[in-house]
Amino acid sequence: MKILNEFRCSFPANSANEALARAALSAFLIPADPTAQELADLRTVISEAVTNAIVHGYRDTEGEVAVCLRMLPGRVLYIRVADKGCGIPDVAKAMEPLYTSAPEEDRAGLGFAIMQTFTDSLHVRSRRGQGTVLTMRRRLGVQHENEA
Amino acid sequence: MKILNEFRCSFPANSANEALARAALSAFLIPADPTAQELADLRTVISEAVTNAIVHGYRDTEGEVAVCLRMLPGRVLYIRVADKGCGIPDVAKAMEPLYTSAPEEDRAGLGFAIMQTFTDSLHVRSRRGQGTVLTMRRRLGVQHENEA
Amino acid sequence: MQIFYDASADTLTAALSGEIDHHCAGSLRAEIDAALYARTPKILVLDFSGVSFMDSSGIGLIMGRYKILHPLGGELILQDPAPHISRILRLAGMERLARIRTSRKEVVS
Amino acid sequence: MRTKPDAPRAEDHLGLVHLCANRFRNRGIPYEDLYSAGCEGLVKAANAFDPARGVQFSTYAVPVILGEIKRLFRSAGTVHVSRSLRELSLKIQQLTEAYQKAHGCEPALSWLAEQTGTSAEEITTALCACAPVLSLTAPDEDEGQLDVAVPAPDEQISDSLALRQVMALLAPADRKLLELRYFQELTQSRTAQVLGMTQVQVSRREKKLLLFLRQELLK
Ligand SMILES: Nc1ncnc2c1ncn2[C@@H]1O[C@H](COP(=O)(O)OP(=O)(O)OP(=O)(O)O)[C@@H](O)[C@H]1O
Ligand SMILES: Nc1ncnc2c1ncn2[C@@H]1O[C@H](COP(=O)(O)OP(=O)(O)OP(=O)(O)O)[C@@H](O)[C@H]1O
Ligand SMILES: [Mg+2]
Ligand SMILES: [Mg+2]
Repeated sequence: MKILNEFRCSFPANSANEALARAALSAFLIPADPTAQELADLRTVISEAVTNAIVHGYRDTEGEVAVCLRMLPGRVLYIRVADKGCGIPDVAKAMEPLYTSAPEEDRAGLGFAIMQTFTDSLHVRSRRGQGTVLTMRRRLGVQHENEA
Repeated sequence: MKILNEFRCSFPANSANEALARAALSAFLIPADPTAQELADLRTVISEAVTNAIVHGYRDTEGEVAVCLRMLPGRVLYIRVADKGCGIPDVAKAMEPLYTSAPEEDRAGLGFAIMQTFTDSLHVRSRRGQGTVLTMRRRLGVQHENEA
Repeated sequence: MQIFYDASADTLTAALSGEIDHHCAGSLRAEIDAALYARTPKILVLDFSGVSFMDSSGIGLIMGRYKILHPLGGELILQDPAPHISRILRLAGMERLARIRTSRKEVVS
Repeated sequence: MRTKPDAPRAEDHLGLVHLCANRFRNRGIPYEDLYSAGCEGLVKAANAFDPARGVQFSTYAVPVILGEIKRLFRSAGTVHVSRSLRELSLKIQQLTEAYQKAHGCEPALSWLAEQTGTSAEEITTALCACAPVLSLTAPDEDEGQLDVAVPAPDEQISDSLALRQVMALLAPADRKLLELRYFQELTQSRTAQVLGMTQVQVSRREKKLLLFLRQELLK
């Protein structure tokens, strides 16, 4: 599939950089003039994915989070978030709403459920000890003439 | 020198991404709470560097522009912009204000002059046929307590 | 961008907006030049009040229009740049080629 | 409402709604509204849940609750980002101008964020992505325009840059001083404030620098 535009970035697994990932997403998306709600949805999505990489993938270790954003034909946004952390031993279980491996840290186990609700598709590829790659897609609504 | 934070990104040498580079810089800078003026200066700086890579480095060809942003101790922002394009045959000449190899395109030849004015240091490393790497530093002003 | 022509004053005004970088400079140039050649005004006003960002591509745009106007005895006016745009204009010495003017009143505080 | 003996009762699972609603506290919709949309989802889920499917109620209910919250966002508006940012950038511009008048320097992003009740990130996005709409200010009635500079159209373009070239020879601190004084037109005392110097120091330094510049330019 033709890639209309692509932005790759990477940063240390540091919680301060969650905001940076959201900002990069906003900047990438703004030329497509999404609605405020679409933007907010997708900012939530990338935030959940990046937080998981930082909190779970690199739990107690250091590493890099890599994000790739693509604009595909038909106003489809593609998001990939990858870490080289610990990996997810049982993906099906991890994706169950309310499942969390870190309940003692006040995690609710809602991240995957939220990502699924706010995207059209979500794929997880994970290998124990090798890391996790999430890919998601979401089609934006049609672009209206601006009524400003 | 200790790197407090680092953000690397890359994107196709497409003029639409000049705005994206500016946005990434803005987002990276937010935690340092710069003044609007500092932000405006540094947005101009990165815009000049990325535009040069796209316009001159990859003139009539395709390629990737790589940007690396670092926050160093003492509120020093480090910016590196690299391309693997044609390179600059004579760096000293290229840096002269008003020198441009593309006057027919309404280029003013001011990019380097602006980068120099708005940063504390600027280094250019370029090899014919191999590309160009620009590194710049700018120390941000002291952070004032907000007298809101 | 909006372009107005005031026949009585022989003035062409182009109201620029958004971010002026290399990406959009080409289309701005084409639009302004089309109006410029159609009207051959005495005065070209570039209104910067809606411009949020400008780099050297904007300076190139101004210099290019100056090169067209100047031999014809025309005058160039740069109107209402925001402070950080004004800074770039001066840094580039644009006040030597054009009048930089502001049409706004001071903000009432 | 059907009540099967083993059907879940919505009221036993209100905690799920709180969990979900909590995640969306920062999206500009009052918590009560999030919560009540979530409750609608919970009731729907309780009614439609089929224990024979062999999944836990929470597994089934969470996506339904989230879906209902998502609908709330959808109906909250289809305003395009470009428009809301434009409004924000107008506010920023007004605040910046007022701050500059009062303090003689630029406000920090955090201050702007505080004043507008948004995040620094939204501020930068607004600064990046849109044209500040001008005008806090009506145009002068009498067209009394303030000329910032007089035209000198016969000067060569390159002359104007001589100063910049020479300025490049200066130390960064000195360049900053001249920039504040001549490009930003701050007073000596404002400049002193910004650079952490005294006004007398600025005045002396400036004299020296101007002398140097003149010599260089006349070389
Ligand atoms: N990148 C990752 N690397 C390793 N494990 C992960 C990764 N992402 C998710 N997991 C596992 O999947 C579980 C579920 O993730 P999910 O985001 O749904 O919930 P959570 O992160 O635990 O809680 P919440 O997102 O609500 O704060 C996590 O608890 C963790 O065990
Ligand atoms: N990344 C690069 N690769 C190859 N050549 C470059 C690169 N950057 C700059 N140059 C050369 O250096 C010259 C000067 O660059 P500078 O940015 O100062 O001016 P310009 O780009 O020509 O005009 P302006 O920036 O004012 O639009 C260019 O004209 C080009 O020949
Ligand atoms: Mg999570
Ligand atoms: Mg340039």
